[in-house]
Amino acid sequence: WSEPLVYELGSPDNSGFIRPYSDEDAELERVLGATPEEKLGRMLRDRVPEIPGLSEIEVVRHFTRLSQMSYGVDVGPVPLGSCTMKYNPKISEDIARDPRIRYLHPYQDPDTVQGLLEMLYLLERWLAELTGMDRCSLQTPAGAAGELAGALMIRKYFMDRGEDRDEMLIPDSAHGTNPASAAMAGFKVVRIPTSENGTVDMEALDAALSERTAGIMLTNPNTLGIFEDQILEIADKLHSIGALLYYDGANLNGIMGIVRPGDMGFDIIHLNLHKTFGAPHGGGGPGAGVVCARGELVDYLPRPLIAKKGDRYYWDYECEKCIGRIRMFYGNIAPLVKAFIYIAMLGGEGLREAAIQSVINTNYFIALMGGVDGYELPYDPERPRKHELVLSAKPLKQETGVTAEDIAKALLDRGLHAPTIYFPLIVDEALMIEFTESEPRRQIEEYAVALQEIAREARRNPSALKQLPKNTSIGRLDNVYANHPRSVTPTFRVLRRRLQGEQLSL
Amino acid sequence: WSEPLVYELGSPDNSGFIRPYSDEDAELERVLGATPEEKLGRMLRDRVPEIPGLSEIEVVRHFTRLSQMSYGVDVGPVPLGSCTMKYNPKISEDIARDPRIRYLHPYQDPDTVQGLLEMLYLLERWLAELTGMDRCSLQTPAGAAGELAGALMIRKYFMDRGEDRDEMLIPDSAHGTNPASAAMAGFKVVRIPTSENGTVDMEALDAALSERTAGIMLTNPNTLGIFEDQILEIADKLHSIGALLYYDGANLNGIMGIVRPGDMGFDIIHLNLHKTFGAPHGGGGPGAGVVCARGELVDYLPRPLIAKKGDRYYWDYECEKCIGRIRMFYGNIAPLVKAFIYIAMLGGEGLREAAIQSVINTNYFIALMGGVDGYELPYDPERPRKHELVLSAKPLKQETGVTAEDIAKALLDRGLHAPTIYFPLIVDEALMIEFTESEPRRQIEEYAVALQEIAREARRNPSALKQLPKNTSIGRLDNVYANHPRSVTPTFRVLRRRLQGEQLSL
Amino acid sequence: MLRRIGIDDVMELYKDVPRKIVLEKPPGIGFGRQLSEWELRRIVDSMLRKNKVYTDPPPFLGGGVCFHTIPAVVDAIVSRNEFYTAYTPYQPEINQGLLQAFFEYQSLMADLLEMDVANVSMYDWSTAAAEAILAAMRVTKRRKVVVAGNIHPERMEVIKTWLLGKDVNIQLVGFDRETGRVDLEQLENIVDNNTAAVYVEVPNFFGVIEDGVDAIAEVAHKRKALFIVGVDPLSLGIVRPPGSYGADIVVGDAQPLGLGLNYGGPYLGIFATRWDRKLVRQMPGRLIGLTKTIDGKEYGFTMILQTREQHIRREKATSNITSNEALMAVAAAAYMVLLGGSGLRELARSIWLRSHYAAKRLAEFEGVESPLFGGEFFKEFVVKFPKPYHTVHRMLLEKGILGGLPLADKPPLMDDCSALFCVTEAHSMKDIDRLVEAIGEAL
Amino acid sequence: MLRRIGIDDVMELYKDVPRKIVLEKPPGIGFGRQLSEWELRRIVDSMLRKNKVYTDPPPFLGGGVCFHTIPAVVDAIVSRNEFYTAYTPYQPEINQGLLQAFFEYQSLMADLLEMDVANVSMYDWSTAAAEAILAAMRVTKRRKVVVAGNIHPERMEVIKTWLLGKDVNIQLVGFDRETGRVDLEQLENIVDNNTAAVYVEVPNFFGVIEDGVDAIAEVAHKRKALFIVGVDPLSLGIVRPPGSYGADIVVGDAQPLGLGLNYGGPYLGIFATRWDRKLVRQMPGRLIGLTKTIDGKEYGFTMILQTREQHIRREKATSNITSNEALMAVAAAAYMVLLGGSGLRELARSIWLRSHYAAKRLAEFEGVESPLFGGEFFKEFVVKFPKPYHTVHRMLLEKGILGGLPLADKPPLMDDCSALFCVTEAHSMKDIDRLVEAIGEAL
Repeated sequence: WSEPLVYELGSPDNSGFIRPYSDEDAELERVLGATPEEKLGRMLRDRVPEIPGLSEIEVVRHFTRLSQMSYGVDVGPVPLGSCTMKYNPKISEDIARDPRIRYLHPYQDPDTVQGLLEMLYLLERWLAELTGMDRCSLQTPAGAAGELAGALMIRKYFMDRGEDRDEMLIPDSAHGTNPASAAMAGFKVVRIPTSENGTVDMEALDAALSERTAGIMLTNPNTLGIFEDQILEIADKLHSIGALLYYDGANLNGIMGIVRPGDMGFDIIHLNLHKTFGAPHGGGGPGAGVVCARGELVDYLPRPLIAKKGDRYYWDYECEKCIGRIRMFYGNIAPLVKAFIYIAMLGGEGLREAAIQSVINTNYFIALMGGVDGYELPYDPERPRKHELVLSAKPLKQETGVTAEDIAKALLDRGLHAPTIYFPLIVDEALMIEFTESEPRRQIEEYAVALQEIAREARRNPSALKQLPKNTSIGRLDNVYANHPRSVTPTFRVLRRRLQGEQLSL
Repeated sequence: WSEPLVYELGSPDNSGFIRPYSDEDAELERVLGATPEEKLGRMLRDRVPEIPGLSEIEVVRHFTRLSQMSYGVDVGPVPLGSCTMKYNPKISEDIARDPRIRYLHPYQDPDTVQGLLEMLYLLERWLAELTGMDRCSLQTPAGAAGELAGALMIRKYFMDRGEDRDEMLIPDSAHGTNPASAAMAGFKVVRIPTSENGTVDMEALDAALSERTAGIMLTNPNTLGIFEDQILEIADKLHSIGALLYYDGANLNGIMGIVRPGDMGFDIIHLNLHKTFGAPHGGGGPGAGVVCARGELVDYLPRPLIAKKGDRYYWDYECEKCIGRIRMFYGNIAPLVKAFIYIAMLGGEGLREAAIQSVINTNYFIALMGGVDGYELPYDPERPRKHELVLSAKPLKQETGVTAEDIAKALLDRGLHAPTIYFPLIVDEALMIEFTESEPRRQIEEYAVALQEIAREARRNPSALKQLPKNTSIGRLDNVYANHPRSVTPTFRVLRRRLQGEQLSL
Repeated sequence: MLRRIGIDDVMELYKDVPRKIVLEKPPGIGFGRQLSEWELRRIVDSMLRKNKVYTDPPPFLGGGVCFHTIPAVVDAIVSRNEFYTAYTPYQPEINQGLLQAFFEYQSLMADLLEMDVANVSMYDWSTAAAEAILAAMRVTKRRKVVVAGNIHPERMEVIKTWLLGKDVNIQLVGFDRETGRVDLEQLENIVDNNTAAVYVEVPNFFGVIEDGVDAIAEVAHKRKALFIVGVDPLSLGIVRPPGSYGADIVVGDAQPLGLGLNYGGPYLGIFATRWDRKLVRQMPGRLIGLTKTIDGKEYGFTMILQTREQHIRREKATSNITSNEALMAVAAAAYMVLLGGSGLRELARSIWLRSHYAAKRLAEFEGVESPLFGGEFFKEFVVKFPKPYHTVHRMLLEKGILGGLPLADKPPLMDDCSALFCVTEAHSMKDIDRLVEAIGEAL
Repeated sequence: MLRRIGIDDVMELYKDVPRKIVLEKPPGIGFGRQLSEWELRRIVDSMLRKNKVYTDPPPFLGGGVCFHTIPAVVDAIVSRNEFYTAYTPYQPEINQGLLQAFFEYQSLMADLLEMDVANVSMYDWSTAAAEAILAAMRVTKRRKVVVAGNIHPERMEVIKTWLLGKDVNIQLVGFDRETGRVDLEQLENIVDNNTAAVYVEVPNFFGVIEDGVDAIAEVAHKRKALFIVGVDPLSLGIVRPPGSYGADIVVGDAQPLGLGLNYGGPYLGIFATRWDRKLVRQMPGRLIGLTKTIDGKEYGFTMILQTREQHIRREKATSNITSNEALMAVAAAAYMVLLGGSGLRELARSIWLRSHYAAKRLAEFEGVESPLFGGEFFKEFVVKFPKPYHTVHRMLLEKGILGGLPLADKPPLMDDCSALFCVTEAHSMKDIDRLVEAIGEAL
C-alpha cells in the first residue's frame, strides 16, 4: 500500500474542472474592454500556481485510496480516552448536506432562515436544560475555543468588577487545553495535585485559594474516569471567596442525563458536540464547542445568541458586557445540526441510557482486565469509573521493557486503534481507554483479549513487539527524523527547495 | 483481511432499527381489538426469521470493510473488454438520490412527475438521434433484456406477417447474450464464422441466408474491437431477403457521435446505458438496456413509450402490435437519469470526443504492446481497433505454460484489475482489453509495463506465477471445490444444514 | 499519443468506416455544448421542481409497490464507490468484499423465505416470475402453465411477453369474489399432467393472503407440476414463509427492503429454489458460493455454477441474464441485518396494524366496503366506494394526499368505484386519520 | 455484563455522585421519546421548509463569504467515512491516508500562497488572524499591533476578543476614501519600534486589492515588525501571492475552495509562514510532516513539532487549539487538485470578469456609484445607491433575488446607501442582467 503524492500525479497545466458559463468569458472581455491581466498591473500573479491538476477520476482514485489507508470509528473501535469516539449516525450526514442548510448565506435575512434558527434555538434550549445552565453560545467552533471563551468571560467578569484576580487553579490531571486556554486569557496557572484516591487534593486546593484566585477549571468525571465526589465542597470553597468554576465538558458522556454541571455548582461550561453529541471528528475537525453560563455570567457569553420572540427566531447581538465574538458568524453549523439530530432522536431518556451504557462498557472492560498481569488500574481500583478508565502498563514495562507506546503499536498491528497513551501525565505508562456506548460487547471483549495477548507476547519476545506495527499500511515511523531541524518537511515546497539544493534548517 | 459473516456477528433477537411510531402499536391493537397473531391463523409465521440483527455501527463497519475488499473503477483501472468501465460522475449519484426522484411512486399521476418525464423524454430523443433510430423504449433493465425485447420484436414482426422465419444468424465472436436471447425468443441460432481479417465471413454469411432467416444480431465494432467494414453490404443482403438487423450496443463507445447504427442499416438496437453513458455497473447491476427501433419496427417496441403532447409529457400505452411489457413499470429510473446527466453534460461534441479518446487509448496501448514478447494481436494487427482490443497470450503459454488466467491473477496481485479473459472464444488465451476514454495515459502505460513484466516473470519463474495472487485480500480460489456437488454452498442455510449433519449434494 | 500510434489525424483510426455513413458533425444532442456541473444542476433543478413529492402524509398508493422508509445507513453503504463502480466480480480475489456481500444477501434471503438457494437477483418480481415459469418448463419439459387470476396485472403482461417466443399454454384460475382468494376448485380442475407450474402470489394483487397454499401445493405436486410462489418479503416477518408450505421456486421483489420507490426501479427481483439438483441447475442468474483457496487454508467466495450462464453456455444457457440488480442486493442485505429477524417481525406487525386500522376507519363511512375482500390482508387492501373513485382521488390530490390506486382500468378487477390502498410503517395514526377525514369530505 | 462487573443495579456505578444532585428522571429534552429516522426526517423537513434557498439566481450577497460552486467529487471525498469518522491521527501508522491528505493540503496551500509552511487549519480566517497577531507578539516580544481599518469588521471584533486577556495596544490605520485602500502615509506614522505586526487584508472588506503591499512590507520590516496578510485564496489564481511581497504570516479562509456556505461554518482558517525558525516554532495548530520508517525503507507522514502544542506544553503552548477544521482541509485539497494551477487561474479570471461586468452594468444607473471605490477589486465591490439601500434590498428579495450586504450598520463604512455585492463563477451574464434589471425597477 502506498499512494503517490498529488505532485507526482498531475501538472499545473491539467485541470479536471469545467467552470460554469465558460462560453461567456470572451463576450465579457469584449463588453468590458479589459482583462484582469491588464487591470491588475503590479498585483497580477506572474505565473500559474504550482498546483498539480488531475482529472476527476484521478482525484477520486487518489482520495479513495487514501481513505482506505485511514481508520475511523466506522472501521473499528477508536477507544481514545477523553475523545468519546462514538458512532456518528448516517442520517445526520444526510441532513447536514441538505441544500436548505448548505446553501444558506450567513448574512441572509433571519426571516429567510427560520427553519435553521428554530433548530439552533431548540438545540440551545436542550443543551442548557441538560447541563443546568441558563444560556449557551453556539459560536465557539471547538472545545478549546469554548475554554478560551470561558476563561475570557471570567477575566472580563473580574475586570468589570475591578477585581485583580489572575490565578486559575487547574488539577494536574486536566486536559492540556485547560492550562493553555487559561494562559491565553492571561491567567497564571496554579497546578492542583491529585490525591491518592484519584480526585482533587482538597488540602492542596485549600492552600492554593487566595484573593488572586479567579476560578478553577475542572472536568468531572476527571480524566481518570473518576467522579469528583467532593465537587459540592469544591464549589462552595470557590464561591465563598468570590471565585468561579469552569467545567470542561469533554468528559460529559458518562453522566449526561444523570447529573448536571449546573447542579454541581459550575458557572460556565463548554460542551464538545463532536464528542458527546454524535457529530463526527473529521480527522481533527470541524468540531463545535458550545459554551454555556449561569446567572450573571450569561451577560459575558460570546455574541450573538440565538433567541426567540413570539414565533420568530433571531440573533441577539446585545453585548453590554460580553466578551465579543470568538469567531465570525454563528458557529460551525454542520456539527450543530448533527447534535440537534442526535438529541432529537434520543431524547432525554435515550441520552441517559447512552450515558449508562458507556459506563457499563467501561466497567465491564475493567472487570475483563481484572487479574490480567502487566496492567494495573491506579487510583482506587474499587471505585467505578465513568466514561473512561486509565490503565497503567508500568508493571509490564518493569518486567519486559515494553512500553505503552509499544502496546499501542501492537494494537494497530491487530487492526485495532490504540487508546490515548501517556495521558493523564499523573499515570505512568498510561493507557486511557474510552469505549463509549456505541462499542458492541464483542469488540470490548476482543480488545481485552488483545491487551492480554500483547502482554503475553511481551514476555515471550519483547524485541519483536518493538518492531510493530507490520500489518498497517506503513511500519513504525521515525519521530526523530520527522522533527529534526535539518529533515523536518512540512510541505512539498520545502522538499522541492531542498531537492533544488537549498540547505533548509529549522 | 477477513471479515466474519453477518451470521457470526449478530443474532435474530438483536435489531439496530427503530421503527416509526412504535409508541402507537399498543393503541392500534386496542382500537382494532385484534393482533396479526390472532388473525393470520395458519398463515402465521411460527418463529422469527433466522436473520441476524446488528447494531447500526456493526452494519456500517461490516459493509465498510467489505467495500474496502472490493475494487471498482474508483479504485483503479477495470479494463474488462466489452464492459466499458468508464468513470461514473459523482454528480449523477447526487442527483439520482434527490428525493424528487427517489420518492416518486410509479403510479403517481403523470401531472405530478412532469419534471422526471421531461428528462426521460429528452433522453429518449437524444438516444434516438445519436443512433439514427426513430423511437426507444426505456423499459428494458439491462442489455440482455434489450436483446430479448429485440428478438421478440423480430419474432412478433414475422408472426404478424405470417412468415415462418426461425433462424437467427450470429457471428462466432458475438457476446454470449446474443445467442441466449435469440434462443429465449424461440429462434434457432446459426453461427457465422469470423474471417481472417476479423470481420464477418461474407461467404459463410451468403451460405447461411435463406427464407428461414429472421435476422442477424451483430455488434459493430465487434468484440475484437474491429469495425465491420462491410456492414452496408451485410445490411443489403439481409434486407433484400426480408430479414432484419439487430445491433448489440455493448460496443458503441468507440463510435458514438461518429457513425450511427441506423445509418449502418440496423432495424433494432439496444444500448447499455451503464456501459456507454456513464451509469455505474453496481457490481453487476442495476443497468439500463434501452431498446430502439426504426420504421415499422417501432410499433413492436415494449410499451409504454415516453411521449409528449403540447407541453405535457406522458406514457403512451398504445400497443396494437407491440410485444407488451418486458418488465413492470417504465425501466430502471436511476441509471436512466444518470445517462441523461451524462449526455447533458457532454453534448454531442463531448460524446464524440469521448469516443475518439477511447479509440486513441486502445491504439496507444496496442502501440505500447508492439514488440512485447509473449503477446500477439490476432486478426490483422495493422488495422486500428476501436473501443477495445484482444491480445492473445498464446505465445507466452506455448513458451512458459503461463495462461491468460495466470496473467489475470498476476495483474490482480499488482493491484490492477484483469481484463476479460478467454473471450471472444475465437482467440486462444484471449485478453480482451478496454480502457475507455476515462483512463489516464499514465495508467495505460502502467498496464502495458505490468503485462511486459509478467511475461518476463513467466519466463523466469512460471510456477511462482501460478500461485498468484498473494497481495489480494485472499489467495487464488478453488473453483472445483466451489462447484463440486458435495461442497457447493450457495447460502449459509446450506452450510448450516451440512453442519447439522445433512448430506447435501447437488 | 498520436505520434506513438503513428498517425497524424485521429480520423485515421476510423478509416475502415464507410465514408458515406461517417457523420460530418457531432449529433445535436444535449444542450448544445459541454456543461459545467453548476449549469447542469440548475437545469435539473428547474425540471425536478415540477415533480410533486408526497411525504406529509406519505402516499397511500398501492399496486405492488408501496412507500417504505429507508434507513440512512443503507444509502451510505450502497454509496461506497468500491461497490457501485465495480463490475460483476469475475475476478474473485480482488472483489471478496462484494462477493461476500452477495453471498450474505443470498443467505439472508434464503432464510427469510426458508428456501435453500437464492440467486443474487433478477430484474424485478415480474421477470423473476417469467423466468421461474421458463425454468419450470425446462425442468418438467411441459408446456402448460397455470397462473392465479389475482396476481398483479402488470406481472401477467410481463409473463405473457416473455413466453411469446415459446409454444406454451397459459391458463388463468379465477378468484373468489368474496375473499379475493384463488378459486381452489377451479385450480384443481385446470392443473393436469401437462402442467409445468402453478403460479400464485402471497399476498396477491388485492393484498389478500392466500391461506390455501398447502392445498395448492398438494394439487400441483400431485400432478408433478412445480409450485411457484411470489411474495412480498416484508410480509414474511409475520406471514408463513413459502419454504414451509412446499414452494419449489419463490419469486418476489425486495423493493420493500430499503430500496425506495424510484418511480418504478431499480428494484430487486427475488429468485429462490429448494435444494434440488434440477431446480438449481435450471436456475437463471448469478450465484455466489463459499469456497476455499487452492492451498485449502482460507475460506472465500466466488461465482459458482457458471456453466448455466450465457457467457459460457450461449444459446443453451438457462437465461440470457447477465447485468442484474446486484447493488440493490447489497442494500437489501444491509437492511435485513439492520432489522434482524425480530426487527422484521415487529415491522411487519406494525404494517399489519396500521393497514388494518386504515381499513377499519374507512369502513365507518356508509356505502364504503373496506376492505372489499374478506380474506386476511397485509399492507394493501381494496376499498370500494359508493361513487367513482377518480373523483375521490382528485379531491385527495388537491389536499396534498396521494390516495389509492384506481382500479377502473386494472385487471383483474376493472371496477371504477374501487381503489387499492397501501399503508405501511411510514404512516402514523394521524396520517391515516387525515386520509380518512379527507375521504369523508370527498364522499 | 452487570454480573461480570459485580453489580445488580446500574446506579451502583454512580454511587460516588452526591445523592442530592442525581436527577430523579431524565431531562425533558428532545421530542419526548426516542424517534425513528422517519419521524425525525419529517420533523426536520417541516423546519427546513421554512428556509429560503437562493440558487436562481445565486446570492449576490457579499461580506467575506460568497456563493461558490462545489464540485460533486469534493463532497464524495469528504463523505468517505474512514475520513470523517477518524480522530486526530495520533497513531500515524493506521492513518497514513488521512495524514497524506493533510500533508497535501499543507503543500498545496503553501504553493498557492507561495509561503513555505502551512498548518492543517485554524477555525476560520478571523481566529487565524487573531492567532497570527498573538504569534507575532511572541516572536517580537512587542505589545503594539497595527491593523488596517478596511478589514472585515467581524474579524476586527474577533481580534479584539482574542486579545482581551493580553496587555496589547491595537491601532487602526485609516483608508483612502477614493480608492478604498490603506492610507500608506498614516501607516508609516503609526508603525514604530514597539510594533509587533501590521495586519492587512488583500482583498480588503470592500473587495479592493491593496496594491501598496510592497510598501507596507517595507514599512513593517524597517521597524522589524511582522507583516501579516489576510487573503481570499481563490483570488490568488490571478492576484500576486503574499509570499511574493514579503508576508511573514498569511491567514485567510479556504471557504471558496469547495466548502460551501453552510450559514457561516464550518470554514477553513489558513495559517502559513515563511521558512523561519521562530515563525514556525511559534505557529499555532497542527503540522504534518514527511518522515521515514524506523528501518529507513519507506516514506510516511506523521504529526510534527508537537512540542508547540497544548497536549504537551500545556500553559506554555503556542495556542490551545486542538480540534480544528481538518476535514475541510481534505475538501480544499481535493478542490485544488481538481482545478490545478491553470484551472484556478481560469476560475479567478472568470470571477474577475463577471464581477466587473456587474459593477459596470450597475454604473449605468444615474446616481449609482459602482464600484464606490476606485481601487481594482476582486469578486466583491461596494455600490452606493442614490437612496437607502434597504428598500432596494427588500424589493430584490421580493423578486427572489438576494442582493448585496447592506453597509448601514457595518464598520468601517456605516453608510445606509451602500451595499457590498459579490459576483462569482456561479453567476451567468443572464443572472447579472436580472439583478441589474431588478435594481433598475427598484430605483
